[in-house]
Amino acid sequence: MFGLKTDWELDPPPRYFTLEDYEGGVARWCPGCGDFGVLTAVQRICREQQLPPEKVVAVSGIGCSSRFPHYMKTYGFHGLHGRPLPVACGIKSRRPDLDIWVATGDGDCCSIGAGHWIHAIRYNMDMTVMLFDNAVYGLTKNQTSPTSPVGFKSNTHPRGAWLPPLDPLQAMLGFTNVSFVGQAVDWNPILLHAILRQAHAHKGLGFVRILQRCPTYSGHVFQDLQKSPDQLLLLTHDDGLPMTPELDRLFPNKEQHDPSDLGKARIAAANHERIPVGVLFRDPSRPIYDDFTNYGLGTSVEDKLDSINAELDRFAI
Amino acid sequence: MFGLKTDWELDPPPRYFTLEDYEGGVARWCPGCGDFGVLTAVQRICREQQLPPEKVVAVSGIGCSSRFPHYMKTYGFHGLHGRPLPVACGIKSRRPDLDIWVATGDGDCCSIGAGHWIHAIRYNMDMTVMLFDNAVYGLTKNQTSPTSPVGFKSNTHPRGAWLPPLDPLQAMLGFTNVSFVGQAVDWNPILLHAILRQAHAHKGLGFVRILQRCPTYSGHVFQDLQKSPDQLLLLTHDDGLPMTPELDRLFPNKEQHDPSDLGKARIAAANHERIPVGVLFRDPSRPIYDDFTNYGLGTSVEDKLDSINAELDRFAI
Amino acid sequence: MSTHVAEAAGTGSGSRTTVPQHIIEIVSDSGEGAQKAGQAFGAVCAKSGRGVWTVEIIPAEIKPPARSQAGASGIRIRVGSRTVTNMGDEADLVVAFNEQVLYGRITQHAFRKGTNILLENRWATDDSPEIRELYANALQEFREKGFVVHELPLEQECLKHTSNPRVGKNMFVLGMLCSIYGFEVERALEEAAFLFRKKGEKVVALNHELIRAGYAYASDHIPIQFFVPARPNPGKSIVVNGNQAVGLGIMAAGIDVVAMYPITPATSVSHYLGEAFHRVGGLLHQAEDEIAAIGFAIGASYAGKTACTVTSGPGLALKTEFLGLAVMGELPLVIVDVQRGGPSTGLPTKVEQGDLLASIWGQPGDSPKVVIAPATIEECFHFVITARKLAEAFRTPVIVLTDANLATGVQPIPRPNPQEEWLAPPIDQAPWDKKVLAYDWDVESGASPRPIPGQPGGEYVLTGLSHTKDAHVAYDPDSNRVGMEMRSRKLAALQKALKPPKVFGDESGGDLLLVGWGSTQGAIEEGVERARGEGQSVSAVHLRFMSPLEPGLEEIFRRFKKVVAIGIHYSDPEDSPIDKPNRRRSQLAILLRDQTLVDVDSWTRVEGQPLSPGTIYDAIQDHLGRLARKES
Amino acid sequence: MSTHVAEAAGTGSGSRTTVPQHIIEIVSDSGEGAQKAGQAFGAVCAKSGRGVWTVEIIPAEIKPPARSQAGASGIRIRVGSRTVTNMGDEADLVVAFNEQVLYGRITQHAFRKGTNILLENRWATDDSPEIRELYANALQEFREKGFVVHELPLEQECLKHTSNPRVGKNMFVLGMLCSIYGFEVERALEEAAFLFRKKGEKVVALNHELIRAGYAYASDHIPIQFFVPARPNPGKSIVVNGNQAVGLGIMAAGIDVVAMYPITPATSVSHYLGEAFHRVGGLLHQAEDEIAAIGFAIGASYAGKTACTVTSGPGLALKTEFLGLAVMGELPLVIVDVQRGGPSTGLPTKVEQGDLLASIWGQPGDSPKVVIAPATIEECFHFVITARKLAEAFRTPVIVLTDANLATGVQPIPRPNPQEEWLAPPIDQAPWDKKVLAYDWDVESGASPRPIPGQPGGEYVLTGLSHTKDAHVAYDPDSNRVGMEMRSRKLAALQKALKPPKVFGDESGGDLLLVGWGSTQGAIEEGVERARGEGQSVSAVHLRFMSPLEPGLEEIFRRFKKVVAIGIHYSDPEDSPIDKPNRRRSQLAILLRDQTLVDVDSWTRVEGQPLSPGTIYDAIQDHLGRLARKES
Ligand SMILES: Cc1ncc(C[n+]2csc(CCOP(=O)(O)OP(=O)(O)O)c2C)c(N)n1
Ligand SMILES: Cc1ncc(C[n+]2csc(CCOP(=O)(O)OP(=O)(O)O)c2C)c(N)n1
Ligand code: SF4
Ligand code: SF4
Ligand SMILES: [Mg+2]
Ligand SMILES: [Mg+2]
Repeated sequence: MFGLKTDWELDPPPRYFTLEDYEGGVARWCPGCGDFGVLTAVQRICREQQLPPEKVVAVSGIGCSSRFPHYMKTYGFHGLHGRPLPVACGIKSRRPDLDIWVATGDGDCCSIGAGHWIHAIRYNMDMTVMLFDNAVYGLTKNQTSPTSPVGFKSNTHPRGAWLPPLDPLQAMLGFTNVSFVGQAVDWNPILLHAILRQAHAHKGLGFVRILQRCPTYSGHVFQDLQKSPDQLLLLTHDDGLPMTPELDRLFPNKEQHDPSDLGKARIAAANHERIPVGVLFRDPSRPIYDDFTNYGLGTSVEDKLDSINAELDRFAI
Repeated sequence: MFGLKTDWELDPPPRYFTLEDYEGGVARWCPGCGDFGVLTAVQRICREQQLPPEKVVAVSGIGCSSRFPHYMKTYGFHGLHGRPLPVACGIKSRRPDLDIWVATGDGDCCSIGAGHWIHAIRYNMDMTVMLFDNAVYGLTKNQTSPTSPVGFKSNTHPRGAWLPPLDPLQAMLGFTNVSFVGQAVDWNPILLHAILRQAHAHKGLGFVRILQRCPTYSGHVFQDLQKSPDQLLLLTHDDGLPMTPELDRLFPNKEQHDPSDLGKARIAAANHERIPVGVLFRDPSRPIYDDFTNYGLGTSVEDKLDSINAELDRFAI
Repeated sequence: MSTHVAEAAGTGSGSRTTVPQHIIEIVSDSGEGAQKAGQAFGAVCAKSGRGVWTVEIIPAEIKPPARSQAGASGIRIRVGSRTVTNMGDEADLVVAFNEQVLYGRITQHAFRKGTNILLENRWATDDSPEIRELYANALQEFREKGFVVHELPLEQECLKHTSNPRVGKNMFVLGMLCSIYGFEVERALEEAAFLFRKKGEKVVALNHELIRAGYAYASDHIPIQFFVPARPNPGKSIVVNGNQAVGLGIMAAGIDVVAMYPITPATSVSHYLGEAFHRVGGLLHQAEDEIAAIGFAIGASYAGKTACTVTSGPGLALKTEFLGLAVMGELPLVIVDVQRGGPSTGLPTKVEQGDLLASIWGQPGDSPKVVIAPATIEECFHFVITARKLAEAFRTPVIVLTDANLATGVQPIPRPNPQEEWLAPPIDQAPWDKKVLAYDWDVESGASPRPIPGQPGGEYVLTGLSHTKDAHVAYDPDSNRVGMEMRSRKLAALQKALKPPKVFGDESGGDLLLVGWGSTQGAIEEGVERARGEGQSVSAVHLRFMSPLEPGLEEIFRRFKKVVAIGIHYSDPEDSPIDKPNRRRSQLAILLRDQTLVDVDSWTRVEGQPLSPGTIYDAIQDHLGRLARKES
Repeated sequence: MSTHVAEAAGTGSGSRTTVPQHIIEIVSDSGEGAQKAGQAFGAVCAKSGRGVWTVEIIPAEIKPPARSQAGASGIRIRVGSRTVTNMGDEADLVVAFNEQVLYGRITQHAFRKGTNILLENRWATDDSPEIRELYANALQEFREKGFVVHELPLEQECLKHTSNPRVGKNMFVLGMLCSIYGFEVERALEEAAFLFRKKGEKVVALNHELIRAGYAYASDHIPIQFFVPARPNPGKSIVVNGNQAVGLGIMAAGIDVVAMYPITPATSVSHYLGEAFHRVGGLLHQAEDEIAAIGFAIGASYAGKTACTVTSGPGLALKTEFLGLAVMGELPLVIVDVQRGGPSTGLPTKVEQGDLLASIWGQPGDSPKVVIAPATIEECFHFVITARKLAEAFRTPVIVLTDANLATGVQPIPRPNPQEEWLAPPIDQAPWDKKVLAYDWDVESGASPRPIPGQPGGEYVLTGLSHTKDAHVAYDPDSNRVGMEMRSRKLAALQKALKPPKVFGDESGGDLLLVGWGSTQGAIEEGVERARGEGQSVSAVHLRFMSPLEPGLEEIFRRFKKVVAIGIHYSDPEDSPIDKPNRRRSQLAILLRDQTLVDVDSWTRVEGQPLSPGTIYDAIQDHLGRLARKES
């Protein structure tokens, strides 16, 4: 049969990867789109960690942000709207060697994909998930998203959105087996990079919600926030996002926040005065489904054959 | 065209409804199934509230518990697995006069229906939702459900469930616009009835998770709990489930719990020592989507025709 | 100034060439206002009694880079002295804001030898040598291709009136076009006054100045002038695209609830409804996904409200299970599927007719339902009303298949005259006669009256399980069989009520019959007309009812030597390694072959483009040629 | 004791009637162990070299009330001196634990005049007068129907050995059956020893005692004795049902990941895999829903692991969108659809073949994929292996359509001999030759090599958007067309590799040809055989490849005067108001008519039951009769 090969070959000579090794085609987002910054951050982390490009898989759904895989020079899966997480889990299930980055939008993850979101958090597989939250449906040209603020005028709600916006952080911190929740903003590359790096280093599902500017359709939503960093509250901790002089300078408001405490994380997420950024929650001890799904990976063809014959014999007469 | 009628006729003579007026065909659950008790509780509430049977709609998905509508002598919608909530919201959207009861299972609501669950909570339409949580897939004969405890042996996990069970309460208390969360057990009819009545009286989506015995497949899961009511913690409050001498007698452990405080509700739900029963959270001030969806309900045919003509004229040349 | 222009137009300056129809394009980077200018020009044409079809040229990205081939953004306006039914073949005249976007249009085969191209020439003197070179090369290439390029100092002229010519030049072009096609400049001024009415007088005045300047410039400097005569008395008209027509149809059909999830190219139906639906007291619900959208609509329908869901291919896929429930539970429901390129995410902004069989047979188990397909923008309006009527009469879901071509095409259509009876709500709250069962099927038609929550005595449980007449779950052989028969019977009954389709061309038969459906009617009939004009024996039949099919097809087909199904969906080409036994025919051909047992061939295109009369004409030549070879 | 028995069996006590095959049922309330006894008896028959088919009789509820018609629970065992391929027609001998459950079977047409019924008679003396009356009435009714009722003091006899006869009487019945059919009692003792091996010696001993008692009782008191001769040398066999065969096939095919969501009647595949899959290192993933299940499988496949998802109708509906993506992205994937009654939730536990067209054409846009249908339990095993092979060879999803009939039928089949090559993983981690593009289509076959994550140099992005050979998103006309051609070509290439199906009966033609597919083969061929035995000119063809269809069908069909598609899916009956132009034919007939243009008729049943040889025989008579009338 086609392309069959039974054994693995590994590439012996050591390689050094530059940023270029992760840079795919020219990214085609609108000028000023927050997605560019996230792409750069991920490419930088890949280089820092010297991830072999062939071992990286960028998985996405459909949306502006879900174009992400096309702009990486790695493997990629640009699938269906709302379904990146099941695909990513399937990829990871039997390939512990692959490094999975999931790009998903607020519509993709929190609307059509919400059912998978809950369950992917519960599976807690070892991957990094980036929620590009621009509070709008970008690709389909300006419809209300579940995270659009009340009063947000879009093509489907020209007189303003009516329902209170879904808060991804508070939701996720209620999901069973949640193990890492961070929040960043696209316009602060230092913070973004630092949090994504933490999420990536986390063993389990590292979920980062990124407040992402969409100048084309929802520019006003984060405009104030961008201008006044004092509306943000930086959460730092030695076991979370460690404080650095740079971060210290960038954020007028900060707070020590121990990310190992789920109750405190929920309180931090529910903060109505300032928007928390940083690592809200981290529990590396949560079970990861990988430990279950990897079972039997190394079974040899001979052993399989023996077991199948034994199975057949169980039904023999 | 068939059956068209443009005006409403209302039934003038006052009627008194007995329990029988709500009792449909013989309920066909297994002997000892917890579903019976819930059915009885709902029928009792219907009678107490003297809900005209033609104004009651029981909506369900697929599962043992979703057989519920067939056993009511009201209108009913026994739809698709996982999808009772969108249907219920659609029914309610333009029929404020109808009284909606949703019966859903742990698989139906928390697995295949999880995406709708989040969003129905956010829509917060005025209806009562009962999660029959038997920690197993009953109708399909014993598969693991998202709420099955670790180690639970089912036909799909004969060596025991692996993932930590999803906690519907903690999840829901993180969902935006949650307005009423209660928890009951099927084997305590007094508690069950009291909580369902509160949920039903609540303006908005009254969600009650019912720990429900399935003697056929998951009998052991709640066996201890049933025998030792001291593993339960009764939450009472004047603004929640008011204490009664009966409840006082039935529950050795109780606590005052103010259900208007979301933070406290989350803490109560996360209690690992005792399982909380009662009203965990209630906020009658949350916006209900009905207020939006009911817009324009009374528009007369003449006004519609005028508006349509005006619309056509907007495009006229 | 190039002399090619005068030669091509074949006229001296000042003398106007009369043409029965013309195709004009304005092509630009996105955001340069080409579409606004084109729509205004289309309105001028329409209001002056011409037949018009405008269609936007949409780039793949939301904001593609400037001067890129993939970025071609703009509009095509086809104007004629008859009703225009399609976007036509190659353009006759093009205004382009840069040369690179033209390459994008060339890939789409939008131009022919002799196409007049009015090209902004500021790039010839750009600061960047690279751009200058690109421009020069393009100019040469275009001329080699036989395009008649006319260089225009567009921005330069506009700079005389505004400091920001990038924003203003579209109105300059509008003025130019009025001059070229002999419309009074006042018509354009009116449109601009309307367009900019909310921006204040100053803006209106500036744009008026630009229009006048364009008009004057063209009159003085552009030696090509055309005249498209007006249609005889077109009557009261409205100018809409197919999605707006659907939205208006939804309101006129008395539909109370539209539940949807955004998806291109269906979303603009909800954009329109978002603006207007509340004015008729309707509810537009944006659901969390397509499954919830149809579930919500089904709930509303169960509760006695007329409901609709609007989607496109991937959304239709997600609605499959609920569609089956609507069939089984016998709920009236209107599903509008604005088809786009498939399979999967495919070509989201482009046209295809690939959802035909998925609509008819896509649901597991036997799921008879009505599927209809409007052929024109006007029918987009009326078919929604028909759909609602059929849905309620037969207690069944009805799928309305439109496509991206109809959705985005804009044209003047006769103004519909909404009727009060269209709006009558199905809801009835009178006590239910208990002797009537919840599914009291009429064995001739499969129809039955429907109890509505609120009706005392009508209480029943809708279930997707096999059930009896009185809505009780039943697993016995007879109940299952009878239910299936009754649900199927609806289609038999409806089919008996339909008339055979009319033959366009020669009713009595001939060599070749083309069979089309949906948005392709205009192009097919125009292609057939041209061939018939040359004496060829070719006719066409256009189908609107896809499930059930209109009657009498076999009789019609048998009168022709060859029958070919035409469509914008896939069929295997007839070359190696494809042969007769392994060839996969088009979805329409499959339907027709099953129904008629006539050896219906298929000719299709899946290029994301509407069919054009010219390609149909070519297909006719090809098939007639083959027929002749076979006969000789 | 009734004397009817002796008369009916036509033998005196002690003399054995030899029969080529017999159908036995044990019917009871649920939970009375009828199925266990029947399976054990089936095993005795199989191990003694008889052909066997057993199928469970399943009530609609999980625990229906006792003594109810809807509660009929039990088992049918068909035993024969040839390979048994279906559950047959009416039963020859029935053991019933109460009279009410027999009504449930009568509705299913399970008995005929002369069927021997061995009926527990404790109800005749029940405390409740109501029950006594019901029993007496039933007895009379059954005898009037021509059943040969033999009353049995079942529990009374068992009480001699156990205090809880409700639990023990099934083994008593097992002993009885061994006596009636002339098997040595030791065979039954062996089965019981195995069945109760985990319950301890005491339990085994008690059950042995009951078996011996039943054996002795029957030998002494039941004057009917049959003998079904053994098959000649059936070879090494295993006894499995179709879902176990699928599960074993999944393991033998080297499938690494099965992602599913529970759904009747597919779930038992995962029940079996839940037990066994980890032994071959496989992963069974129970996903949160069907969409996630196929998404997970697709992810695994993308990552180079052989993956499968197993479902039934409503689940298939939910997988529609992802199926389209697998086609577009060209991912190998095996989808097993265990068909059940539809549409919608339909008849969850019962058989139908209604997902044929939804599998082939159910996805919006053109979605060519392979669809195959095993006809036997043995093929359930082998077709999974074929499916994996085709999926990888052509880089395509493959749907395997089985059904509830195959899923629950149990029979001895030749023991498969798994091959190492079946297990070879597709994964390859060697550096990718960069000159080879991600979709480097072979124009003859549409196939292409597939880069797997981990292969340096193979990096590409799988997308559901229209794309080029090198996996780049492309909206141009040619890329879209070429991609569609290449994906379609796979079916043409595969079809060329297939052989025409064999004709069962007369290859050279004749009056009537029945065309079946899937699980109906056994019944159809048995019906045809019977008719041919009577000299009638009827043959049958059975299809296994549904997409593409096997070649040569038209040639075969043209040799027969009439061709009829047979299946367990809906087609309109041919009576008023149905007429030729409005008749909706069966899904199979539609496929065949399109492909062959032969006027293929359809004869189908949608009663939730497998087809039986007798109904096929009747259908043959009907069609031959009509043919004769037409010719005369
Ligand atoms: C099944 C399906 N439904 C709908 C769509 C249309 N669609 C594409 S992207 C999108 C939403 C995009 O919003 P978001 O996920 O927030 O991503 P963004 O574009 O804002 O980055 C929608 C509705 C689709 N492609 N498939
Ligand atoms: C789309 C679809 N998938 C799967 C099924 C099969 N199914 C029916 S009920 C059920 C789960 C039942 O579990 P739960 O919701 O917990 O209800 P319970 O029976 O325990 O009350 C499943 C998987 C179905 N009917 N439809
Ligand atoms: S529309 Fe918004 S999110 Fe999309 S690319 Fe443009 S700026 Fe970014
Ligand atoms: S299986 Fe369990 S949940 Fe279902 S009816 Fe029986 S006891 Fe109740
Ligand atoms: Mg977004
Ligand atoms: Mg359950």
